[in-house]
Amino acid sequence: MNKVVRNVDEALVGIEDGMTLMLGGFGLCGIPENSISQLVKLGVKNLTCISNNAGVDDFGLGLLLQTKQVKKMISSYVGENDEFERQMLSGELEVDLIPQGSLAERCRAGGAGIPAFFTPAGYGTEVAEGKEVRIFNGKPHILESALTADFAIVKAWKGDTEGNLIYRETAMNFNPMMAMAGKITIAEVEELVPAGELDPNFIHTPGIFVQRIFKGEKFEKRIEQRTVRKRN
Amino acid sequence: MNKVVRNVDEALVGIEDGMTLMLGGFGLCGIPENSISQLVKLGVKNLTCISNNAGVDDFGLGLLLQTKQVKKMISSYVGENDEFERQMLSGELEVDLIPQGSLAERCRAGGAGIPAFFTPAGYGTEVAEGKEVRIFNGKPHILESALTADFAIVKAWKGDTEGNLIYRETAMNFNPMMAMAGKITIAEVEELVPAGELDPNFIHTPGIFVQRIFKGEKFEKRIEQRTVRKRN
Amino acid sequence: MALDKTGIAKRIAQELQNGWYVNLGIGIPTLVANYVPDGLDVEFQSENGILGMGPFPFEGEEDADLINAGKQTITVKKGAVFFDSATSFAMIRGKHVQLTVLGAMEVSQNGDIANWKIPGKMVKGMGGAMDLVASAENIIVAMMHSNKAGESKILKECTLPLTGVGCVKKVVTELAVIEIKDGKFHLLERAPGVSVEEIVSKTEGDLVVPDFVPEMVI
Amino acid sequence: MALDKTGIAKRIAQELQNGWYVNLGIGIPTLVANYVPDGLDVEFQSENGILGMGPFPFEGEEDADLINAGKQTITVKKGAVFFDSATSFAMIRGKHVQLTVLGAMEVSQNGDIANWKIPGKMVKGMGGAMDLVASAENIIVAMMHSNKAGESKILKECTLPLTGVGCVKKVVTELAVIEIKDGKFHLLERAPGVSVEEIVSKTEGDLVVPDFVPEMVI
Repeated sequence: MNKVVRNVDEALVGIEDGMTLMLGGFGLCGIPENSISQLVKLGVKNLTCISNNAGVDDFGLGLLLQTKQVKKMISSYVGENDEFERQMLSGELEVDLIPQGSLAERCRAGGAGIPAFFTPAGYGTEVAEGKEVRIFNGKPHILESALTADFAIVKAWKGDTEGNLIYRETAMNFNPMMAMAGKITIAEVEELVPAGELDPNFIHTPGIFVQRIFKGEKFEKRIEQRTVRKRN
Repeated sequence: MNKVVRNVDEALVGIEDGMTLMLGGFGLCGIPENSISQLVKLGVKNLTCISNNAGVDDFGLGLLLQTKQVKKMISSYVGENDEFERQMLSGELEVDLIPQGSLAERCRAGGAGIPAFFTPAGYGTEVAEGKEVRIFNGKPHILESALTADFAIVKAWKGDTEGNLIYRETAMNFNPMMAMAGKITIAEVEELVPAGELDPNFIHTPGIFVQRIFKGEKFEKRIEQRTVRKRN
Repeated sequence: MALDKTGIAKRIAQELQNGWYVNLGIGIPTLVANYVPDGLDVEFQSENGILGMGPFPFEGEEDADLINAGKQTITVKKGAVFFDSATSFAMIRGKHVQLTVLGAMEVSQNGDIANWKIPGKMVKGMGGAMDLVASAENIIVAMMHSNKAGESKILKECTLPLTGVGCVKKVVTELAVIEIKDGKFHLLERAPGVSVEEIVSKTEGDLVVPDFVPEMVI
Repeated sequence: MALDKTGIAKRIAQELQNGWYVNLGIGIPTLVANYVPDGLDVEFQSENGILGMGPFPFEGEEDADLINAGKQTITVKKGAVFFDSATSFAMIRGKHVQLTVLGAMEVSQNGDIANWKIPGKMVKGMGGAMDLVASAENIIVAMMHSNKAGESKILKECTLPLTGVGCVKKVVTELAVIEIKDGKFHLLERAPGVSVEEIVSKTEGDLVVPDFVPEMVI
């Protein structure tokens, strides 16, 4: 089933003001760079963005914050971003902070038709406020609900024309669960190959979860914390 | 972290009467053949076996039924097994039938520290009896609990010394979730390779879930329904 | 003339739409894969962990690791994917599969289905059927209009233990295509040469019959 | 003399046991990886999706796709595995990780920990910390005994918003190794040359001090 669209313009058709988007990535690693640039170009506003992080001031989701296109962020950690901080403290930006594991599981649940599940994470903290608590095996757990999005935008290493995706190293992170949880899922890939070229035993995201796929024009793949050791 | 044990005898040390075992496989595909033979040899009794199917009379879990080592089966489908039918109808064998998707998800939940989740499967049927019902998005769901086991026994295609596993084709099935849900997980593999030989991007079961791994002596890999087409 | 199993499969194949992922149950539903209309791009999912199923293998090329949910040896098409059972039911429960076709022992006019258990007889289990019917938005039942004892399987209420409630949208039998809507059966089409009277007489549930009932085109 | 950060990391490294999978938080905990005792086989898990982390890359060999949870470029050891975030937290929540080491702003004598939020200041988020502390059976906190204002961080009750309740088992600071048990702090070891009096004076919570408090051997 051919999912290929020609370019990022075609890929993002239908994204409108006020929609909820999921965006894959951890820090600046494995983020859909080309789609984020296109979102800036489109100028869609009042977005709710579900993403583990919020980028940095001049890269990643930080770009959408600069242009004030984001109404609400749903994330686990939003440091390293001055504009974010300013908007958050001034009340321009709503922020919903979620434990990282609960965020990942809630996205998976959304894609897997599990409306809610119990987790111990956050019990006894402000994260648990207003949530049902139940004891299992002598330990309190809180009920967390599924997350879904109008569009999920993920970044993969390679993809085929059927929308099957593989990720590289830790650039996988949130991308597979978000790919499952989008009403429409858009994948931008570094390399797009014909169906049959990827080994069917080793696909990370089966194409059934992906509605549109395109080869990204350019990947900067910026490094956030360059840590190295000296050669002897 | 070296998880290699020398053989099936060493791999199954500690399995005792009355324990709960998970066994991977779908039909006769991807079942831990060597470990099942060893269980027969060990003669451990009153086992509770969590396995999608129950094998056939003379292969797979059917072997453990012949020797009356199983007290209870937790499965989604148990056809193709006359001895099973006899024991079930005579009341010798307890059987807990679970929708296949709930079985898979309950095993995953057990391995993932999710004590319970809601699913629509089984609502309005006898499967829902005694279970909490709750409406999400206008649709009734039932609360299902996690499954775990004293030992999970899985079969993989290749494994490395760290316990990392890859499966082949549809022989994957229930093996990955069960590998997560065992207090002790034993993997039998067709090929055992040194750490570093498997591509870290394409591991199906990370070694953290596996406590013991060994190369199976012999794999019959019997076919249950041989369906073919004629060449023109 | 009443349809044979192949005819039922052919009629159901006409329901396929381009771009659909489809799960076919064991028996008649499996045959549907053989009659996909030309030019339609559909993919078949099997709940044991495969997307992109192909036809049976040539003799001598069977692979014990490659089976469908009916445990039959199969092949894969280009672009196929293998995955675990949890991911497979994530696809099903998460409504990523657009059509489910399965067999049934009974269907009721509010869309209930019974297809897994006959009290007093050997129970083999529900397999993936309960997950499929609870989640699929589009379920077609492929079955014979009556059971072996000659009793209608298209009922006001199911008498057997249920597999799912209010889920079936359409039934295709050897006699008719019937839609389920507003708590009633609606006769859409009749098999070539089969009379409306015969269908009515063999249907126990409330059947709405329009003035004109077209013949199926197989 | 009070330990430096390296000293704290070295002391915590002594807690490692053969065969353990370990999650190290950002800051001092990360340093623990540098002091694994010879002959011990431990694997480091990072919640962004990696098992089998190695040291930082050589200059020029950084890979943007290969980072740890602190977003630092890293390398992998033989036998490493990459996986998605849901699987990563399945490992953590499912208790497959034997030890979690993380920093804290406050720890209370019943094992509560606060390390993610200061009311009125910019909140960056809890990241994976709440999942880690809620599930880990063995949590060691690595931190300074007092905050920058000189106030004890080892308290009867936390004053900051909690990250988790009743979960911390051990605290290693620049002054002491303290166990949390039965709702109290228990002084196990003191840093070389640091007096019991200094530790007592800098500990706000109830501290049980045995007759003999050995010096750490670093």
